[in-house]
Amino acid sequence: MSKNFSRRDFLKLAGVGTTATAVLTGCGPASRYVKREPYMQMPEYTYNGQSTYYATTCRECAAGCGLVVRTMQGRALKVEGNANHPLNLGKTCARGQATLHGLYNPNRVRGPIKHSRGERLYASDVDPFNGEFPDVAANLNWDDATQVVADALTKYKPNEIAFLMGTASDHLFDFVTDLAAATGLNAPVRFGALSMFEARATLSKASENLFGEASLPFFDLGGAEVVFSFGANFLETWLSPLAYTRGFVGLREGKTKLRGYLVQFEARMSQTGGKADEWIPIQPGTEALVALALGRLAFERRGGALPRAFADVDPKEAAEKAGVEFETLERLAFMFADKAGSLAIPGGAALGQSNGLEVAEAVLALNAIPDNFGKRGGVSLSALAPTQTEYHRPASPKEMEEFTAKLASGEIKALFIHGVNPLFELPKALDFQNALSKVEQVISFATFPDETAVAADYIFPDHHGLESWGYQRVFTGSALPILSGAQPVVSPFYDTRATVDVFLAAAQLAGGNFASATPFKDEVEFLQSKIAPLMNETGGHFSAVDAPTFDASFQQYGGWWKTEGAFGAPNTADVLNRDLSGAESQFVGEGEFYLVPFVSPTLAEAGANKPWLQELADPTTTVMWSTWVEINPHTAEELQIDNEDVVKIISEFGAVEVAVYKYPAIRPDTIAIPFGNGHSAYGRYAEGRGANPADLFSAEYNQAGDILFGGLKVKIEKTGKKLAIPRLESMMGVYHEGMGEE
Amino acid sequence: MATVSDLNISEVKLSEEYVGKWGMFINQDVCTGCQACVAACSMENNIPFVGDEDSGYGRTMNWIRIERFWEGEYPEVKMTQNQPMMCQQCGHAPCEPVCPAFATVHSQTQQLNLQVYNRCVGTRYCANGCPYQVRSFNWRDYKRPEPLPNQFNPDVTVRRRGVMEKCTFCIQRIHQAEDKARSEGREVADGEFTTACAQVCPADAITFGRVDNPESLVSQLTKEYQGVRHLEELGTLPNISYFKGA
Amino acid sequence: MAEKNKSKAEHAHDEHTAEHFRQKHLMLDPLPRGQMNDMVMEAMTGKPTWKFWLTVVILGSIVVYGLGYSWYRLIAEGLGIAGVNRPAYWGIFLVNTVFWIGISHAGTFISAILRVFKAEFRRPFTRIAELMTTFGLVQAGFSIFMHLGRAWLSYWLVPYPNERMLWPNFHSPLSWDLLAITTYLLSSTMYLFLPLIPDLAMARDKSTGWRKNFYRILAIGFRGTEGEWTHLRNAMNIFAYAIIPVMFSVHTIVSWDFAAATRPGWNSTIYGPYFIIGALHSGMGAAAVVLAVVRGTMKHMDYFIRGEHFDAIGKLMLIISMGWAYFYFNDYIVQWYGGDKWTKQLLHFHEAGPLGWMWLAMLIVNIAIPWAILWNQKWRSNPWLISIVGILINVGMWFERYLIVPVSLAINRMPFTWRLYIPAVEVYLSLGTLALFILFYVIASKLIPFIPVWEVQEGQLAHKLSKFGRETVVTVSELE
Amino acid sequence: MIKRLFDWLKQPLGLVAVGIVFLAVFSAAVYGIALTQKAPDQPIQFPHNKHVGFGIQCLYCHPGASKGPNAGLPSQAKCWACHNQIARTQTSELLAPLKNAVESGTPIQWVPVAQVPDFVQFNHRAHIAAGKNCEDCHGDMTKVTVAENPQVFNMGFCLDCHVKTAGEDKVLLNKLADCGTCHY
Repeated sequence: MSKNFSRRDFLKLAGVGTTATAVLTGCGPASRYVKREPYMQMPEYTYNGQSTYYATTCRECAAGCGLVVRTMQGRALKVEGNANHPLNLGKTCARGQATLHGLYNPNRVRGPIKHSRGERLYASDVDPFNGEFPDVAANLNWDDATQVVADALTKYKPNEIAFLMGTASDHLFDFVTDLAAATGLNAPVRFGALSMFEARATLSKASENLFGEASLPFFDLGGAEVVFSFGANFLETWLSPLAYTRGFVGLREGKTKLRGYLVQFEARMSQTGGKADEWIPIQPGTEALVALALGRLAFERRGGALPRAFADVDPKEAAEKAGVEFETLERLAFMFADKAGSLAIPGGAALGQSNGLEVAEAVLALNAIPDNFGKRGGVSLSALAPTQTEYHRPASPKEMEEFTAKLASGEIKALFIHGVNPLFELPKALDFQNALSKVEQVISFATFPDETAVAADYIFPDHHGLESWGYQRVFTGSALPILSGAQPVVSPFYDTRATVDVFLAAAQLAGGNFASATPFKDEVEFLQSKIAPLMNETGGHFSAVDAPTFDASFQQYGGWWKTEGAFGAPNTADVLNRDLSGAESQFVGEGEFYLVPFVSPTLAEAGANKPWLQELADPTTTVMWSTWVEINPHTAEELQIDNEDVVKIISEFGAVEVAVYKYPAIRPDTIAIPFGNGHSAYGRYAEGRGANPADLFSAEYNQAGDILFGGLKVKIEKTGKKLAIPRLESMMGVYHEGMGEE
Repeated sequence: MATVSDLNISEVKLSEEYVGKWGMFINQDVCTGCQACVAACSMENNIPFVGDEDSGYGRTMNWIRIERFWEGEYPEVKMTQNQPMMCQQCGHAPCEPVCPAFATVHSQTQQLNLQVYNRCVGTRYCANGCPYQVRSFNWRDYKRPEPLPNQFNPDVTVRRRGVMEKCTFCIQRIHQAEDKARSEGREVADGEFTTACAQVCPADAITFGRVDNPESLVSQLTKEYQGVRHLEELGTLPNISYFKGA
Repeated sequence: MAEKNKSKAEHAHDEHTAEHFRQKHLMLDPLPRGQMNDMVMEAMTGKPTWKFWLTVVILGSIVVYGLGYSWYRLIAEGLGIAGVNRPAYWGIFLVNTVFWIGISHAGTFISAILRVFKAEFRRPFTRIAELMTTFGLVQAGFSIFMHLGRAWLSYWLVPYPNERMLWPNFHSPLSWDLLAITTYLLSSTMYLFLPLIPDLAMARDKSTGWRKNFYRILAIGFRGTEGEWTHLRNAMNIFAYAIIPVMFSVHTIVSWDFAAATRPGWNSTIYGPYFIIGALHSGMGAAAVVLAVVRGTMKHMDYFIRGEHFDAIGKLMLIISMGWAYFYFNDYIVQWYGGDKWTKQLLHFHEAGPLGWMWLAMLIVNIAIPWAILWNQKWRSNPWLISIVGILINVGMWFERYLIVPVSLAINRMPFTWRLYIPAVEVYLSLGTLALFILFYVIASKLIPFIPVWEVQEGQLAHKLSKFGRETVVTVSELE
Repeated sequence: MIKRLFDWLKQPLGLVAVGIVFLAVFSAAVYGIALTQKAPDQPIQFPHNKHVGFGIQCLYCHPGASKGPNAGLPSQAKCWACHNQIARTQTSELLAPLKNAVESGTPIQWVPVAQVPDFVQFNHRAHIAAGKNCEDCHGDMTKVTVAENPQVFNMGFCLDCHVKTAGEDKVLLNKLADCGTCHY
């Protein structure tokens, strides 16, 4: 070898040669061969390459739809609706479909973690689509974790320990309720942003006032001919969207009669409003007035003595106040009166006004005109789930404020949080952040690294919904009492543990009352004990001779429900024989715009970390991946703001910055912001994206305890910034923007 | 011995006599635009998400989209009926003759427009030919960070950059159903299986089935609602009928 | 004898006329053969100046960045780094392909059609125009491969026997594109080479060192015997006739890429001739620019390339511009009159949309400016003025293709998907092809005799001044 | 500069260097190609010929072939069902990996050799049902020791058989040679 050409150069060349060869011949052996592991013990029911299907329950919202998940070789591949499940009859919504993006989400809590409050759980400030995201590794084992829980149970007095959980009434709620009852712990509190925006407290309070029974009313759209919806966005996220969508199809396609007619009264056209035959943009705050006016006009049309409820209202004045032509109102009222199957539904932002309860009562009372209570095509009370004796609604925001105050006063020393992300879902005005900092020990059982998990001392991650056992009560949407069953469709992907199991183990360690209150080997045994009584009930859709068969069938069918059932008939004796107030809403704030916050139909409260949900186009605006504020184009012109201008929305309490979407179907004096994005944690796809309109809410409540999310007036301030909001639609094709003058 | 010319992969049927095999009926009157079909399709067919920048720039990969327009101005404004738009599986498809590589071919057996990913060189000519604008192109190798790939459907090829793709009428499900039926020595029954979008649709706005069988649900509905086909005037012979609603 | 009877003044007048003709017409201004050969050789072999090297370095770096690095990125990362989207699936790459193919048409037009029609003014610049065909086609080929999503599989478009029963689809205009462009590239290269042989032989005889070897190989032993000339003339004749239909077919097929698609604005039966006239429009413009640059930068070229040539090109440009306008408005009016909803939207979008300025600019530089300037003989004889017009026409023609490809794609029958196209990395790649085109010329100027000396000399032999009555006229004798 | 390099390369030592470089690149290429053709290492030197020789049917260990797309690998339990009755299993060194795997409960990592690319959707069941025998594609396993693939499963191989099967039946040909039969 000459010194000009060293051995190293030779090796380099040879290396290049080999690499080139590997590339040219279609990659080397490393990429050509894969390893395959056979089953250790092939289950009897499967062959390689064949799918196995498991029935379970969707946990993306509290509705409790049944799922059937296709799995193959231990991986969950596709979610479908459970065709036997009476609530959803084989269908799912987009969020149910994307539940796999939760299961296989790249940002999950991978094991028990102890960390200092506020410490991040994954690297942030990284490009969510190309960057590397090192997650914080689990730094505890489950024995230690269990010990922590046991210590918390024993260290503090029972009344210093509290539980905060999600909206769903599920097995964990039952477990904690039982535990609390036996040991004197504080009873668990359930809350979720969806229940806040659905104003469940108002609905059930109205039901109590009118019908004498606190329950969620159910509206049988499918049997109706004319439906007046006062802001209820039942096609999107409202209560049980699948059941109501089915009802809507029934309304549209009633085979024996004419196509049903849907009228939507709301200031901002929701998707439901978009599908409606008529959209009446009434002045926010006048819903009760309009309902009463309609009632009076309809009653007069029918003839007979005017009932007390509608006696005081002046329809002409109401029409003027609501900004509706009197003729329109009259025409609609006559339609309502003339058709046999009329139905009126309260909902949406109208219930979140200071007169929300009055709105709910007035609209519900309209149903007395066709007297559809308890009938097909009318208003009924939701069927109670099996094992349930009365409707147990989640906490209202007002109750959450009380709970927060208890935390802030230091009365609660240990807080367990499961299935809810209060730092995001609770309006900022309640200052949960501060309250949390006053609690000595905060333990989160979050599956994902959400804001509350970040602010907790410990995270003891529960399994993802598809990895866990359980059941969930279906609270509305079907006439049948349903207990929807859940089972793991795949084995846990990470080192997570079922929260019930954690508590069972901790209770054993804690001993005393705790141990005796939880005489179960594990979560499954607890579940079996809970569903065992159903075996002896008649009318179930399957029967079993012994408990194991019953349990197996329960899992196989995805739950237990009766083959026959009926909605509860409300007691309607004096619905109309009372004073109903048509008072207009008092709005909080000095601004000139009514604010309509609505839940993003694709993201809802917890979908922001699922990339395909983010990329789904919003049904009304087709916006993806962000938050926007909808402003009437004429208003925007007056304010000299354009699409994608960032504006500051200022309320009495706070401010958010969002980009403008000029929305043609909104009142000029109203703006709307979707709830769903605006996370400061919760994984790479959610963090730092958009804004949260709940930051604007003031801590003021209507009579039923629901926060005044629909009762705000806000100001708009220009910021001079621009922010592109990705949308599926073409601005040129749909709005003729940039197409030149015609 | 058979030759290429026997394959009829580019055989053209021009007349009204054309009868497809698989088809859909879409009832826009009940479509609520809820996007469940979009999500289901993406989950079933391993469609990548593209992120905020690319999606805002018109590079979403979804095989089905829901269109809506506005009519009139406030307060008389009206949202038009939601219109799910996906590959119409034309009998005489404008995308097919223009592909120089035969990556977009007509399946004579299934009467579908096939997209053969591994043959595609990415000229994107088919997408220009398609009057429905339903083809999506893999502009990049869109990342699906671990462990998201765990949910890949093994029956559907995962596409890489530079490849065109589009709705296949869930051909993997067609094959599965036909294979099952054949193993049991029978024909595929109507409603035995359906596409991901039709299966998930909460409003049952999408119905899938055999359009060459007058007894099938899809044929019945098409007849009952007098379904219309999109851009029929172009002679594309689409296999999806729409009921535009009242 | 009449000659003797001429008065002195008359004689002086004749001399003056002859001088005037000589100055104006290359064909009447013969130089000794050897001197002319030396002039061409000197222009080619002269020692490169620092300006030359600077140009090479600048162009070379643009090529390396634009065609090398940017293309590598495009292949490695996918077309996402370009600006294409739904519905503008085709962007600048296709614009450039059409543009470069268009440019390449001028070469064939000048050397083949003008040769066939025996237009004598063509003689000094057929070579330069022919080079444009070959160099332009190379850029077109590059552009079309850049545009592919999986360029590394482009060999699938070539028909080759295989066990998989797989063939390219001959229904697709793109398949024919590939065949047409390949055919055109091969035949135009051949057609470039044939007239080059005598000049290469001349260069071989006049050079030393590596150049001698280089030209010896290229001249394939041409000695200039009668037989060789006969064969060469025959071959050139055949090629000149044969390449004309090839030229027409290429751009017609390119136009089918658009015309065969069911899109508003594309689906037009007049696209074939319209594209060809457009190609000639930009090609003639480019030829004028190249001629002016060559004349301005290379030695002795002001002898070979004179005002008369620009004048002739200018006339052609004017006529072609009129032809282009005719076809454009023919297409436009029929589309407009047809009244198809979407086509109307598209036409409106062209005019009033965000790129309306481009539409207007296209009409101004393609029609108004040539018509305003080229009618005047003095103006069109000015190399710099005509090259500015040439550049403007090329910009205009590029705009035209831009309007046809991405802008028309933005508007389709699904208004929900309408979207504008914003170019990204394609800009670098386009600059790369432009730089490579110029670089080819720059390098070729040092390797290939730019002037077909033998053709010029042949022409000069055939031309003479004759006097019919009082009129002095140029006569051309038939040589072949 | 370049001239000096050329001059250096022209001298004998330079020529040798060029030769070595050429040989190195060439042999690397050959080696690379050979690597891709070689059967991969398996965790167990599984002799197919012995098992087939005992008269075990293919479908006994790979039952999926008659039921669905994948033939599948036998579960360890299935291997063990026979092997734990064979005394040699306890002692044989070659079988130690199996014994260890079963006892420790770790799956054996086989490297499949008969593969088609990701974009091919192959279904064993249809082929078995059509009367194809395993050896038609996988070769005679009585002659194979450690698994190797007798032929490259490329499109020509598949299509050849499909076209032959179709024969003169045009309808069947259009079905069997339809792109969508395998690619979707």
